Amino acid sequence: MTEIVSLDWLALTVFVPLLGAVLSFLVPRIAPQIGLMTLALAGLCVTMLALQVIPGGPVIVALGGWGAPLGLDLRADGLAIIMLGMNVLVGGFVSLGALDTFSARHAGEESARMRRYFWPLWLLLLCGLNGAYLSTDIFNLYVMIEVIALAAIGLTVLTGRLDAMRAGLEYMFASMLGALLFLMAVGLAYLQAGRLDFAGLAVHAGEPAMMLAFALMLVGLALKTALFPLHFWLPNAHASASAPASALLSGLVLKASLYILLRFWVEIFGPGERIGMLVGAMGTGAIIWGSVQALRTQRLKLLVAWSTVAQIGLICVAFALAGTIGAQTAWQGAVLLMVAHAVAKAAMFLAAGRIAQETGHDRIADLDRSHLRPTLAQFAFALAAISLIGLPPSAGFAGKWLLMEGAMRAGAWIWVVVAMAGTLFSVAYLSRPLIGFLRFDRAPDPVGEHHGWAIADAPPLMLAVIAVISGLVAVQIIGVISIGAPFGAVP
Amino acid sequence: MNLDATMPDTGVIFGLAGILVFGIGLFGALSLRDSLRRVLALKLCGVGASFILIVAAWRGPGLAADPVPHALVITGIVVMVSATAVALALIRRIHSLENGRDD
Amino acid sequence: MSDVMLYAAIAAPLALAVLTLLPAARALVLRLAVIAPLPALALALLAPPSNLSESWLIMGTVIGLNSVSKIFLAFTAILWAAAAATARRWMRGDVHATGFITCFLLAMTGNIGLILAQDAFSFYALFALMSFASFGLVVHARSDKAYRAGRLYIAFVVAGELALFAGLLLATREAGSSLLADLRMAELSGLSVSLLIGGFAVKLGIMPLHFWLPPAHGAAPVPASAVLSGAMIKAGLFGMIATLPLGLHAYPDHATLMLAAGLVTIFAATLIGVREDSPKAVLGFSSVSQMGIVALALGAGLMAPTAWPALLPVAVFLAAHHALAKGALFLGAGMFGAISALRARLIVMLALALPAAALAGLVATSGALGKEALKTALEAGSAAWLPWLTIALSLSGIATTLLMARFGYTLWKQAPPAPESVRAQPDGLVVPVLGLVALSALLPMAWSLIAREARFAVFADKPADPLPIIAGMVIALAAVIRAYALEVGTSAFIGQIAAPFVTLHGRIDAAGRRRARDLRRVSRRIPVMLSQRAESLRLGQTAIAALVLAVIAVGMFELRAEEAAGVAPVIETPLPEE
Amino acid sequence: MEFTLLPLAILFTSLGIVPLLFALPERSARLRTTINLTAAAIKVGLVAWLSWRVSQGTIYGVGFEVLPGLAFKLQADPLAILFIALSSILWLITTIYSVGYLEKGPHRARFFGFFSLCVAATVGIAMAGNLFTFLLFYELLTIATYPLVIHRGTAEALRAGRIYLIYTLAGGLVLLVGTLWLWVMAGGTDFAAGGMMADIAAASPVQATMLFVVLIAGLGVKAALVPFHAWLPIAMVAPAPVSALLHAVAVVKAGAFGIMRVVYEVFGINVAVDLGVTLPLAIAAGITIIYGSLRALTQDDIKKRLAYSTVSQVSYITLGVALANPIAAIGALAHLIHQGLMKITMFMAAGNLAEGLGVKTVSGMNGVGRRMPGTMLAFTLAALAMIGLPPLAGFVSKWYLASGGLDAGQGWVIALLLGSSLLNAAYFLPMLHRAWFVDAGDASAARPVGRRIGWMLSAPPLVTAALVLIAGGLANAPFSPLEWTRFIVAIEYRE
Repeated sequence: MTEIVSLDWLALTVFVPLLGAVLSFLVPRIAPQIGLMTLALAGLCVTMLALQVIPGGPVIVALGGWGAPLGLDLRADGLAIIMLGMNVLVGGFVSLGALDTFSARHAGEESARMRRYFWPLWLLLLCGLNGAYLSTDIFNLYVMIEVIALAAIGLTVLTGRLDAMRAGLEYMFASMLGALLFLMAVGLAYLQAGRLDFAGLAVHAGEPAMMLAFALMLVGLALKTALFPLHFWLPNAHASASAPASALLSGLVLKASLYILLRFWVEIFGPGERIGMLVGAMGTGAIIWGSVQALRTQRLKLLVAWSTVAQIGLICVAFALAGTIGAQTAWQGAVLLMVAHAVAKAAMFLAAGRIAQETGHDRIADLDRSHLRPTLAQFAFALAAISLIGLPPSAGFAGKWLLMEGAMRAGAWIWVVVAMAGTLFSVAYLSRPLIGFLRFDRAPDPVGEHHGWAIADAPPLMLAVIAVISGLVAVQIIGVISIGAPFGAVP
Repeated sequence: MNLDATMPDTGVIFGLAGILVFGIGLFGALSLRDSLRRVLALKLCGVGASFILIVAAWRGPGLAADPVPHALVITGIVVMVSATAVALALIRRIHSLENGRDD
Repeated sequence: MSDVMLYAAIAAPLALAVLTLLPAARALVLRLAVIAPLPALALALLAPPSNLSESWLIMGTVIGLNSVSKIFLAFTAILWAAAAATARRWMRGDVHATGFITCFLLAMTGNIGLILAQDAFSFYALFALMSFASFGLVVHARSDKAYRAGRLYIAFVVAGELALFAGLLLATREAGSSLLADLRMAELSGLSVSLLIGGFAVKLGIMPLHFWLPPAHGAAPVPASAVLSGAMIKAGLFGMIATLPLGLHAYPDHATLMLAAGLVTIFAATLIGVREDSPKAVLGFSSVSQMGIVALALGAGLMAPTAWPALLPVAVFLAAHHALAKGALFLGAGMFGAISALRARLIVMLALALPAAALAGLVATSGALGKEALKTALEAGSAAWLPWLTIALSLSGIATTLLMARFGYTLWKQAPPAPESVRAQPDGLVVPVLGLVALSALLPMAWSLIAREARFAVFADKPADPLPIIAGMVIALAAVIRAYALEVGTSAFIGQIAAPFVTLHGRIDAAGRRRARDLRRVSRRIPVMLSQRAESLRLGQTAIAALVLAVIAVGMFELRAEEAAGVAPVIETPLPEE
Repeated sequence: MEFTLLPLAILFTSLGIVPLLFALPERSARLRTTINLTAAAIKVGLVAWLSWRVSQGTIYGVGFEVLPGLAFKLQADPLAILFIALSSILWLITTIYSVGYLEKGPHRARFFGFFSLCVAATVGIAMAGNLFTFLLFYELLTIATYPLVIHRGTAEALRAGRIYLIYTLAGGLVLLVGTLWLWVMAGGTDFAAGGMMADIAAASPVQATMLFVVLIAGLGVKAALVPFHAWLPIAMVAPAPVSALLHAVAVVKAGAFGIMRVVYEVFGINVAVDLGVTLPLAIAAGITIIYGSLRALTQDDIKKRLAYSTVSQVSYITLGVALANPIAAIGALAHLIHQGLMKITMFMAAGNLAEGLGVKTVSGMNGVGRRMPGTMLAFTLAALAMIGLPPLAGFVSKWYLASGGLDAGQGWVIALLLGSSLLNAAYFLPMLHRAWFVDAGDASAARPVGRRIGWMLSAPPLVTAALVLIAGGLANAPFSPLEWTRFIVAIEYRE
């Protein structure tokens, strides 16, 4: 089933963004144009790749002739296609949103710098993300997560404000530490197995040294994914960045490390049930702690950021089901949840940015005291909330459904309860801003509908709409995911 | 490639040293508060990790070393250098912002 | 032809009632109300018995006419016509005239309709229509007295309706048909008969279900009290005749109760009635007392089915007699209040003496005839009860006489106040009153053709039963509750019933709120505390190291366990294809 | 020729106009009204056609797979038609009423958008061909009604909205778990006459019982079964048309309808009886009936009294279903329609009183009959129907419920219904008494009158009151609710 195509879309998917990054850095004047063009091209690549993979099965390319066992194989199966599609889709809409956020209308040195650096960083990030989804050897992955981390930190500190800088530095430390743990694990794994590709490593799974490597990797990736209790860097970093940057950080960046963890879990290490329980417990902790903090926080963007912590926790519940009879379903649910969260969270951050832009602040308590109500942005926020809560017909619902189904099939009711608790929590904290949007008796002037509409509302709104209706095509998405049986054969 | 059978004593020493160095770096990164020191601690971690990779290049007496780990180590160093550079730039920027100077 | 008349009998008053929705038509409706019962009268007098069914209405309805209902329809229609004729005069200048005439017409529709109804659904519907519409008649004066009477009235009506609902439901299921004719042929269970009797006895005002009657009849305007007392009260009797399998099956327990209640009613109502000050209230109690006599007939019929063929015409006759006489008295009492000239008053008084005498059972009046017939008919029934009943009937003449005397006295002293407009022109009242008086006096002649069918039969005695005693206790208890409810006021009583629930709810609410408040306080404090603690201990950083160790520990433990079990580590998923 | 997409078309008439309504500027009221009414009228027409076809024996269904093995499935069976017909007719009437009610009010674009969405969700619930699809629309309904409940945007409205949201979303979540469990256990969620739980119930009755409890608990929140009822009286702060819709058509009915589907078409009535779950359900419904009425007695706020009355009345439906008897089922199904007609009349009338006269409490109702005769006539008819007087609609359903109770050997049902009727009378008759037979004091007569009540406000309650009369009076006529329910019950109890 596997084809090897010489010059092909697979490699281009990684290199087109890289090229775009370099170009936009060199010619900052037309950086937005380059950025959009790059995304369009990347979209084309992913589409063509998908057209190859969906009928024909997984595609493998040996980059520069360095095939397995030494590495630098790129491989695209259904799961990777979905993740790439998510990158391009979310990235595309965020780019459109960024056009407005970083447009020349906003004068000032700060704005100019942001305009200058946003596009190269973002395209570099895209390169890293795409690379991470296609890699099949662990060292390649190490490089990719470092690329992602550096670009992400750049995006975090793009505003140049002190709080962003501090948050960025904290993020930097966490990220470097995570990468180094990963690197250490790579070393140990190579020491043990002498190989770096997934298949080669999988043979040695279960040996003590591999266990050590796995432990390091798990912790490193958990740190990058901000899985409770290693989430400490996330809220400030995500909340202090500019809106499009937050959207990318929360929507896409976290998913890369989560994806890698998932791949390792399934394809290489296959750790036992107890470690799954440990990760599940961490996920539960994330749900509770993230929700509690989201309930307490006073700022809209922080709320959204804390909600990310909680949502990541929910996705990680799937790890607790690995190896059970419900694993297949749970993994599918986890992937759907990842995609749903990416789309919805990006929409939510963009919408939050628009709200802050229109009302001039993002204090939750004062949302209802303003007579300015950017209705469309608020609407987008609400739609995104629907998907995050997991109400039908959103993709979030489909994902949650599958996750809970997996838990139920495995007879693990505790995880059903956890998922339910997560849902209720998300209703509780996400309804806080919604109540602010909808309360009118404290506004000094009459509140009119259709206020604060701008073309910049389109990207978050589109993303939110996609998030809400994409649950209707969940079965197609799952069909694509299953290509190449990333989670093992159907039992 | 059994750990016990094929690894000569020097290899074990190197490996343990690598782990030790990594551990020290990790401890530092976790326990120190000053930004600059934490960067340095992280660098130490990096060195430890490189140690391990270099050990992995040993294929036995008289055999040529495996070139792959060397390539990896070099890549790792490049990555670490750029990461360190970014970290230092950030620290400096924060310092100047905190002290009210914008340079 | 008779189909059209059947429809017209019900449709005429209903159409007029609907017409009152148009403000322009209201004066006209008041004027035309008198012709509303005329189609029914024509039907009663002219049409042959017939049936007409409409399967699509409600759940299948049949309306029609038989020999018993013809008589009921006739006197009911006459009474309504007379009342309607005076209504226009009484309502002149009244701000609530529209409301009155609407309720009046609706009640008329119900009363005429229920007599024509041949199935349970339409019967129940029209019975309810009559009862509920009459509420508007009772509270028409909008005085405290009227409201009190209205509250009492509606409470009994609702209770009665509910009993009827259950009774009809059970009865139709036992009979397997919703036709009243089938109900009469079926062997109904004791429960459904009790419910039906209960429901109808409320309307009939048999003690102890009479409480509503005197106040309501007293509070209603004159034309309304005439129909309430004359026509509508008979609906109770008609209902029992129409639904119960009288003459087929014996219900001795019910009969005992009924006879006892009837006996009590006759005398107790008189005793209470003579202490009343208002002539209309006295008349009300007289109605109660008279219905006690009717109850005797019913009770005897329930006890001895064989006696029923003899009793039925008597009961119908008594109903007609009482309807005409009482209607004449009520309307006349009103008219008396409206005139001031002494001569005119004396004339009216004299005229009213006729129906009063009839009620008291003076020789050659309809009352005397009725009582005699009843005595004769009763002989066919229970031998054990017979002496008592005979004595009671004889004594009831004395009692009624007393009551009528009291009526005359109170009427002369304090006639019901009539509005100025009526006082100015009492002429419109004369024809209806005198017409009813005349009809009441002439009733025996018209009747002699019918009431000649009494036959004897032997009835075996049954041992005494504890049921009457239990019933008495229940009645006493109900009276206590009712007295209490009256004392504290209805709304307060309802409040007291609901109080435990409200308190419970309030307590749960308060506890919930307290719990929620505590929880909120704690939930606010814990995260802050945890955050501070986490920050001061740099838990996030420490967790990294802890996690590394934890994962290794768990992993090693699992490896060890697997090795111990002799199983090689298993990779859950197959290798990706090369 | 068959037009198999008819169910989708009916769904689309209300769903398709939602974006349009949101996008319309606030001031283009005329266009909005035109769109609303046209869509509502088209829908009534389509539903009429659909019911004709279905009565001829055609069953429409469309579906596509959403999750592996799980389909989004719409199916227009007779039971669905019953609910769709109710919602489409009342939607038309309520739309007219809302246009009049919200004349010049704020946020109309939003209001009508969500209003349409709400109706779309109701139609979806009605036509859902499996529990999964039902769940989708059940949640959509929650989302769509929340903005309507808090439409006024006051602190009180938001508090009510929060409670509403907590209850309904929690209920939805429980239903989700139930659906999921059903799917995992039975491998399907399709509605089919006779159900699909027979084997499972035989194999593991405990699990099946637990599943039943979970499903009913999830649905019971919207059906306002005690103790899940608390949101309903609080949610009455919503504008009158919303309350009307919530109480009569959409939310509580969705719960009751769901209970019907679960009992009849997921478990199957025989299986449910064998499991022994119907009697407890009937008792729960009975408790709700009495409790709601008792609470209604002491409420002075008109809408609150009506709300508690809804708590009580909706459980008639549950009771009829739980009695597991065809006659009672006829009563339950007919009551679904009848209660809708009665309660929508009362809420619209209450809205008119509040808007036109500023009367919001029972104690302030003195003499309103004279000042608003049409509205109060409608209210009176509906109230008498609630008490169960013939020939009004409430009598018919009560009669069948009581008969069914007898057939099922549950004599207490009659006592229960009588008690409920008595309580209904105890809280409705005083209102009628005040309205018609007590004169307004001078103070209230001199009080400035609210805004003028145009025909758009006064006609709808009269129309629905007329429907109450017709549904009861012509209960035996073809295509009456009662006839249709007999048709359905014949299907559900075919075995």
